Amino acid sequence: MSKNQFRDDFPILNNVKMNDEPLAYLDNAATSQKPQLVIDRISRYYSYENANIHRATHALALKATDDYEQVRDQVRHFINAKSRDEIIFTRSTTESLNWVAQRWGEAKLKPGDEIVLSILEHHSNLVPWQQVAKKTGARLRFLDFNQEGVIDLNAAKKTINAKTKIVSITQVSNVLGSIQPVKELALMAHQVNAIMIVDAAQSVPHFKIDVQNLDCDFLAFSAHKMLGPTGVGVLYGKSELLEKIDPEFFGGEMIEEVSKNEASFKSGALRFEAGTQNIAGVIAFGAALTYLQKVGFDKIAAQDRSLMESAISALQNRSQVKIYGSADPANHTGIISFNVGEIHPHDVSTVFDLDGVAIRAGHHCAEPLMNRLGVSATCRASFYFYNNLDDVERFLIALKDTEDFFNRHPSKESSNG
Amino acid sequence: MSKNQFRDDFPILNNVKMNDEPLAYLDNAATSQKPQLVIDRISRYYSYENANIHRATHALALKATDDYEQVRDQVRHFINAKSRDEIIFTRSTTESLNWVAQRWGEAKLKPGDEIVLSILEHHSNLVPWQQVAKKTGARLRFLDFNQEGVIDLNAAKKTINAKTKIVSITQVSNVLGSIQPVKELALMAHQVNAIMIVDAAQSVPHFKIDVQNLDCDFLAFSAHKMLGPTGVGVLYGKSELLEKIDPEFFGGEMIEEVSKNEASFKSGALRFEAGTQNIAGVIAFGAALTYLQKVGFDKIAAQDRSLMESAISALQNRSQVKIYGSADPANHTGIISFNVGEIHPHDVSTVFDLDGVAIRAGHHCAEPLMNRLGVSATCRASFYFYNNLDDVERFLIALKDTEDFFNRHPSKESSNG
Amino acid sequence: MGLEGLNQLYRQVVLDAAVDQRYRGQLLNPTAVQLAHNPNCGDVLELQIKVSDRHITAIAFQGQGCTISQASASILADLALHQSLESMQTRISQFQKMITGKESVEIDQLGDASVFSKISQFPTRVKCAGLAWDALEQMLKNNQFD
Amino acid sequence: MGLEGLNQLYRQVVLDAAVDQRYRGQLLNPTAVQLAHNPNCGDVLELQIKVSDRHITAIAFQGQGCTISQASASILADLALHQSLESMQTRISQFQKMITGKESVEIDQLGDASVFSKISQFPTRVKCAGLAWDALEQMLKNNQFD
Ligand SMILES: Cc1ncc(COP(=O)(O)O)c(C=O)c1O
Ligand SMILES: Cc1ncc(COP(=O)(O)O)c(C=O)c1O
Ligand code: FES
Ligand code: FES
Repeated sequence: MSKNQFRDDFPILNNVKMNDEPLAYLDNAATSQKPQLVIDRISRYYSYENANIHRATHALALKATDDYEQVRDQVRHFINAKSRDEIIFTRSTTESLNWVAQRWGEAKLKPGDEIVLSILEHHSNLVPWQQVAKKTGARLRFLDFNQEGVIDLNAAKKTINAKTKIVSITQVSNVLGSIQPVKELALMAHQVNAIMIVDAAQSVPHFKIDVQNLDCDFLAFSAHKMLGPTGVGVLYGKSELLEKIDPEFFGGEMIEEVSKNEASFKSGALRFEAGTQNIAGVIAFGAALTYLQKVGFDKIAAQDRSLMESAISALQNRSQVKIYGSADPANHTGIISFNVGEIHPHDVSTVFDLDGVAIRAGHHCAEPLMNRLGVSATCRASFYFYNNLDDVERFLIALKDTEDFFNRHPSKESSNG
Repeated sequence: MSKNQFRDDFPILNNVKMNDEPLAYLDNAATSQKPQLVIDRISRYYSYENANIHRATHALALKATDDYEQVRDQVRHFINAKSRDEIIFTRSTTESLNWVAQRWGEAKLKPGDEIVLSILEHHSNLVPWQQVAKKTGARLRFLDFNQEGVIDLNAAKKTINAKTKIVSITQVSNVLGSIQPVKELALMAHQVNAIMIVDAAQSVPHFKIDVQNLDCDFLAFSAHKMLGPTGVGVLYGKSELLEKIDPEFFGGEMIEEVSKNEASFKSGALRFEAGTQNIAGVIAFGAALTYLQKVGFDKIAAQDRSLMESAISALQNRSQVKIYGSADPANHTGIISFNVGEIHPHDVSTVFDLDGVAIRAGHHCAEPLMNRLGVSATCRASFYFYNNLDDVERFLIALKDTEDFFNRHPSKESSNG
Repeated sequence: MGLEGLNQLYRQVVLDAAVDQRYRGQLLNPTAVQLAHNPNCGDVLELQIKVSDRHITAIAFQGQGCTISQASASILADLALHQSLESMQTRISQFQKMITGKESVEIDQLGDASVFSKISQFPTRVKCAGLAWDALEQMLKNNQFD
Repeated sequence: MGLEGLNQLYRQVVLDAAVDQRYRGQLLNPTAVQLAHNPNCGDVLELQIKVSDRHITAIAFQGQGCTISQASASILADLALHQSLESMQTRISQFQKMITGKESVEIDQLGDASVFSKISQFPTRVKCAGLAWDALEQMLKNNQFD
């Protein structure tokens, strides 16, 4: 049916069957697939370039160090950070957020201080703050969202007040796909001298992020959701704030002193990366960024839009299907959460699975949001730019199979009732 | 010259030139090279099997989950842990040790308590304890070593006393290669109700570790030093102790309650692995373990021995060369640290580099040991089982080039004096 | 796979058992209570039993879950009622072997539960089918019942 | 590469400068002191200067390091003595461009320091050659000197 110029770059999309059906991969919000060139970059690294980095006294180690550090520059430009020292490599979004919570939160919060989150947060941006709150005596407050799945700024104005020290919000909901007004929230946070943290795990893969424009203080994301390898995350932090954080790891007074001057100028972020890093992962993430930039966010947004329009308009005609969040395809960022009548989401996802369509079912690590929606779980189909209208069609067929099967085979009781 | 049946499995050993010379890779203590089958395992994962793990509701995710969890079983058997729940995947040895220091150390230590380390420790097993000591008021005490580079057990008996709460020791020194009596130290630790932690980063790659036999409480190592990928570490911890540690991350009261019963039985270690893990890395680490077991520790020990004998006996005839640590090749575990007269180690390593021989020069993240040795840096050549006598010869040639060059081109002053 | 697979997985007896209300709810003064958690989906099931003279004299479960887990819990409850703890031990281990498909086993004492004999072909659902059984196994392990 | 490379890297003027004792040590009442750290090796170098009327009237360094870093510090010291801060600024930037080999540059004002013109071929040693120069650059940046 529809041609998609990028599919050929992804071996898994062309080679894999799931339950004897060609794979329709609609679980991109969990992790994206990887293009050949990312896979090749890892192979090349281990086949020809592998060495431990930093303190390099031979040519192999120096090249690996340079390649690794070059990705820091790439990430810097990708999100328009002011300086490469603002880019810290971590394992994942989860680690990035835990890191901020523990190193900034625990050090700065006092009893009575408030941390403002939203009811939409992924557990990764919730549990670390619960822990910090418990330890410091700070209090968590939650922003609610409107019919569009978007945080209500008027309510936010009341919640963010002089007691607020931290506002930490997801930029795109991993369940509803809705885009949150993090720039406006950053402004509110700064007006009361709080810091603004953005969980960008679901946004960075889909649209251009400019941290200077957002004026956020920290921002976290994961390579594996944007074509990169597993085990690599990023924490962006404003230099002024990072400088106030104790390094995890350093070697003696002299070096500490130096790091305040020249050494910290050249390797500011390094002091937070203790031990051997995921060197191959970071280097391959560089290849992923290069590829993503070649694709371009314009194309990605256009494809997101076209897939969302086609899927959502079809779903709106299905009386048994309930879509969560906005009715507007533009506010879904590739993500659709839904339920099919009273059928348990895991029964739904099993039908999809047997049809070769990979979706998720569950609470998506967002239990407070599930409670707010009044459900214990949803199905979630999440698309990326290499998905095409065929995938939408496969999705709709699986949905029809679900409805057909459970309508045709009702349980005796429910047919009685 | 000498045949080594394993070299062909490592692409980098056959394909790469460094400064126009074939690569003689003698920096294995920093990171090992990777066999083709480990590289292929990563490619295969990303090309055909990539999905996020746990909470799997489609077949692709379930297979990835099973493969990931199977490596936990492999690691368990590799070090003979009692249960798979005792194996936690981390990023690195450094992270494993920081984790224990923060989660066990910070929670259990009180002012006046003592932490016993050795003067041989890598910074990764020193700095975390310095931090914990600072936070808790506990005190660090250091064990010294003898001429063989081995911790003196008689002195240890005096240092480990009723105040001791933690003993944390490297099993093999990353500078001297000497093997430490961690089993005996574990016994001493337990006699005073302290826990025993082993930094096994340099030992696990070279000989069979049996955690039940050592009777250590925690043990840490890194995949990348034993043929595996970067970004994967292991923390072994006895179940009885892990159960007393708060999980980093969990989702609500009910799940916590469950995790004390059934769920914790099935996924004990999981509760410490928050966020998306280095899935490809762990799975490929499984391939590395399989390969290592095929090679066998007998062969590895024999090759270590033969290389050490040949290199050390040659070095002992070089009057300008000082070897640090034991004179006995059996107590070097593939590692030789040395200096050449008054020549700065970095000048030495540059000559080696230009000759295509990759060694390290510096303090090797062991500054207290450098102080103890009365030097600010050393050169270090570190071998693994795929090195051969050719590499030893290349090493000796580079050494001769170093001596020749700096003897032939003395600086005017030193020729005057 | 598609529809053919569906018919195998969701037999009528499964669909019916899933909505069977007889064992749903809580007991008054249960002898033992056990939660079981399916880490794949996050669903939690609570099983309660009353035991007298080492026989199960009452049984109930509650919790949310998929058709498979609910059906399996109903079928287990129906099977377990009035049975001795010892005989249930045997059945649990028969059932667990059957659903993982690792060895061919006797399933002569499993009654309706044998409807899950092919579930190992649906690996994402094996845990669902085993959930209630795991809970009972855990109960028998954790309690003395005397 | 081997010996040929060695001869290029360690010219006699480098070997001699490395043991030159004239600028080694500490000054009495320096106007500015700056540490520089080579993250590749961990070596640290301390540079001290006295400034009067925006000219460098005394200069000294101390610290351990390789032949290259020590030689480069000696050569820098010899070059900088009696020079104006402004002229050193120019030279530092010439030198930094030269050693990274990124652009071909005028090196007319570098004197003996031009012995490092080929060092970009030895990437592991570029930081060594630049260490003292980085320290001076940092000093000029961090201080007003008036
Ligand atoms: C003894 C020892 N401990 C710890 C480490 C740190 O290992 P990693 O960098 O993988 O965290 C090393 C590595 O050099 C080591 O040799
Ligand atoms: C909004 C959001 N935040 C955080 C995370 C956690 O990301 P990771 O598992 O890479 O740490 C996710 C991933 O599902 C997410 O969607
Ligand atoms: S999906 Fe949760 S128990 Fe089956
Ligand atoms: S090696 Fe340390 S400065 Fe050159």
